[in-house]
Amino acid sequence: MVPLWMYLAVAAALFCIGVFGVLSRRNAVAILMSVELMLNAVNINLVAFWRYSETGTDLLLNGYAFTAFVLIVAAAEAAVGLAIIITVYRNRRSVIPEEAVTLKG
Amino acid sequence: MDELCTGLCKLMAEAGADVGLAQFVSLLVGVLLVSGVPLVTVILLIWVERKVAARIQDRIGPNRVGPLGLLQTFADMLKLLSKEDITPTAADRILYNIAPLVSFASVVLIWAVIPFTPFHYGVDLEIGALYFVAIASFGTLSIMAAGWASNNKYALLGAFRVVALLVSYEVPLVFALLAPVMLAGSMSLVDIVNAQTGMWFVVLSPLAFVIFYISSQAETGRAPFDLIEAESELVAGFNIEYSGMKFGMFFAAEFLHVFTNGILMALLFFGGWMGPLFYESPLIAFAWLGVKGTIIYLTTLWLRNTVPRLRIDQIMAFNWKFLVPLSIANLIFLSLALKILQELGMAPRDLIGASFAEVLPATIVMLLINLAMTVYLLGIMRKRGREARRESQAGAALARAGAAGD
Amino acid sequence: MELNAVTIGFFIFSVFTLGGGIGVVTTRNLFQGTIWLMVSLFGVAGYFVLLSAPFLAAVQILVYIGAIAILITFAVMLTRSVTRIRERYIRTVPSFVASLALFLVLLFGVTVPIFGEQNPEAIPAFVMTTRDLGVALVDADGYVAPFLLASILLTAAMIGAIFIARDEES
Amino acid sequence: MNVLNEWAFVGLFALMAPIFPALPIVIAWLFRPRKPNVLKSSTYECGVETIGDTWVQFRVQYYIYGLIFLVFDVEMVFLFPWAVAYNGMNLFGFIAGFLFIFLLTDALFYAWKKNALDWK
Repeated sequence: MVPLWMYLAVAAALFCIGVFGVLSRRNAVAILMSVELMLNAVNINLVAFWRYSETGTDLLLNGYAFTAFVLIVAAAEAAVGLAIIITVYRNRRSVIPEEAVTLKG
Repeated sequence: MDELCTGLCKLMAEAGADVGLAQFVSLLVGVLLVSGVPLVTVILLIWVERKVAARIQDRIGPNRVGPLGLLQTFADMLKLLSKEDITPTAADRILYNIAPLVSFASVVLIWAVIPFTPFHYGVDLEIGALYFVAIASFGTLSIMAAGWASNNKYALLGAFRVVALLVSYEVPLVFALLAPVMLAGSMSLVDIVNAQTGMWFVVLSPLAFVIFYISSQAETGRAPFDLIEAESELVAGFNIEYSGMKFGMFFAAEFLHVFTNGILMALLFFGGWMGPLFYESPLIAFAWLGVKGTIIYLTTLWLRNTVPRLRIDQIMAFNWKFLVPLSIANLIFLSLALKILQELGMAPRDLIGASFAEVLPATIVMLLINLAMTVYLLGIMRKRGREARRESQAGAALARAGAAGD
Repeated sequence: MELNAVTIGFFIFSVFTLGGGIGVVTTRNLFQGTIWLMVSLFGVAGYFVLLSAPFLAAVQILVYIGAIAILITFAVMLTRSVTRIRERYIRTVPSFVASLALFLVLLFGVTVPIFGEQNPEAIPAFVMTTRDLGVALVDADGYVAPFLLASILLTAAMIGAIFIARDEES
Repeated sequence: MNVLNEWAFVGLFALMAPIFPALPIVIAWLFRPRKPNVLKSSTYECGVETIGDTWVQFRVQYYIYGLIFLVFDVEMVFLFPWAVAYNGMNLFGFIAGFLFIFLLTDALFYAWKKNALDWK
């Protein structure tokens, strides 16, 4: 079997790729995709810790169920985020977050 | 495959081969055996499809190459092999070439979990039912990739429509799929078949079967939902730029998918390999599954060649305003009734291995509920139909009056 | 570490996951970016299988490749002038330095301390079935509250997104 | 067979599955004629010259269908374990699942009432 630290290393790398995308991309859709990468890096960690933990039976499902709930949140985030991007695009013809400043005082 | 694998493993290990290598080779042999079934079937299916379509349309169909035209498919294959294969200059070369492979592979992959007999199957995954729904999403993505990579307006538009159709009809499909999963208390396809020893699920939940049947007809892009081939509106749909063998792969994938759905319905609702004498020999069990799957497959062909194509707005309205609410209502009523019966002790908690007599009271109640729902639905549909007819008549009268006034 | 099916699988899925991730942040074309994202998330699904959570793997494929990929593609097509922007990256160098620094912190802060500490053979090979998850989801001592909250969240997300995305004139 | 062994089979299957359709394509690549020219490999749009790029504007209705599908897809993810555990479930668990379905049906009815389900 693969030791735990290898999963953590891959998850850390994936998370940092996501961070790079969020910081450097200008397009809102691309930023959203990078956020999905970060969420998945977290999910790898959750499942890996769940698998390698030796806690009692009470906690046996925590990591597993938590991952499923993260998935729900990721889906909701994608749905609402993309809807906002579409609306902003329709009103301002732009998908660059820095340009959507109507709500700034 | 199970015993065969261990048998082969043991033989190789005894002959002095490395155990890891022996396991790998036996797995590989299993994969080739299981995947051979759909690959051989698809060659025959193309002939069946054309012959049946021809008979329904009062034609003869392929009859030149070989006896009854049986070798027609090979002639077609030779033709496709010799065709020039054009990749448009504007296309995204990599995605354009990968899409047909993924499309075909996503259908073949479903066969990994299909049990042929009680003891012969690729794998009996604990999440079998979820597995084949998940695999189907690769097919959807490949259609989207094909449409986009062709860099053609019609292809992209066709792909969008098809994908919208596919994702819409996946909702009732999965809700209907939940019925057998719930009744069997397992997602493993072997368990689902074994839970039907007492009664086939099509009797326990006929509406779930009807919903599954309709939405799988849509999932494979067959009439009346054949937006994929809406020649009159979209030239040819998402595969317009494809030629030669790559086009052939999209086609073969579609044919195979229809038959695969027939087999899946036989497993989920018609007791799979159950039938007289199935326990005598695996061959008889396999034959029963094949017969059931083929009958369902032939009815889909019949339907395909009989009904006209619907418009996209009608298809979407039918799905979201009729099929989805119906599938949810069906699930709610089914689970409610079954739970009450279980609490009253009239239905067994575990259907796996339950006898006919044990399931009979539950069956009668379920049938009555389904009958009531069907009568109610037919009432609604009659009312809707009458309204629609009145509206269209009024619209036509208005148009006539307008024309006369000019 | 010996070479067996699990380690081979791990390396294949690592290539998928990280390669796909790099594809997402470097490709200029958003549709190709979506495909790269799916390659990456497919790799993550592979990890879930290796970590004996096949149900999560199926769910990962169903939700991401089946639904979110389609949704992102639709959104990309709806905001098409995206392709016309020539300048697609800002702060490339600082972002790269920042994410690299974060990676090193994570690597030396979290991963290296447990390097070689875990003896994987000691982990009990328990098998968690989907039925266990189903029982726990609706158990009063289990996850029934998050289960229902998830439903409320999804309902809210759907209503909100439809409210936002609908055309004003209709 | 243990769980991972089963998945090794699926993994091998997934590796082999694209090879089957790839084989005929490769064979065709060996035998087929190759006489490309500019007209042949131009985009085919009913013989009319292609105008502009392919990214024509799409209607938002596609997105809304995709959105409703996503929400139901995620819902099913939770309904599958619920359905599997259904037989051994007490009334409380059953009602929790029932509420879960009911809440999401609400969202569907909202979309219906707002005419978001119509193909416009």
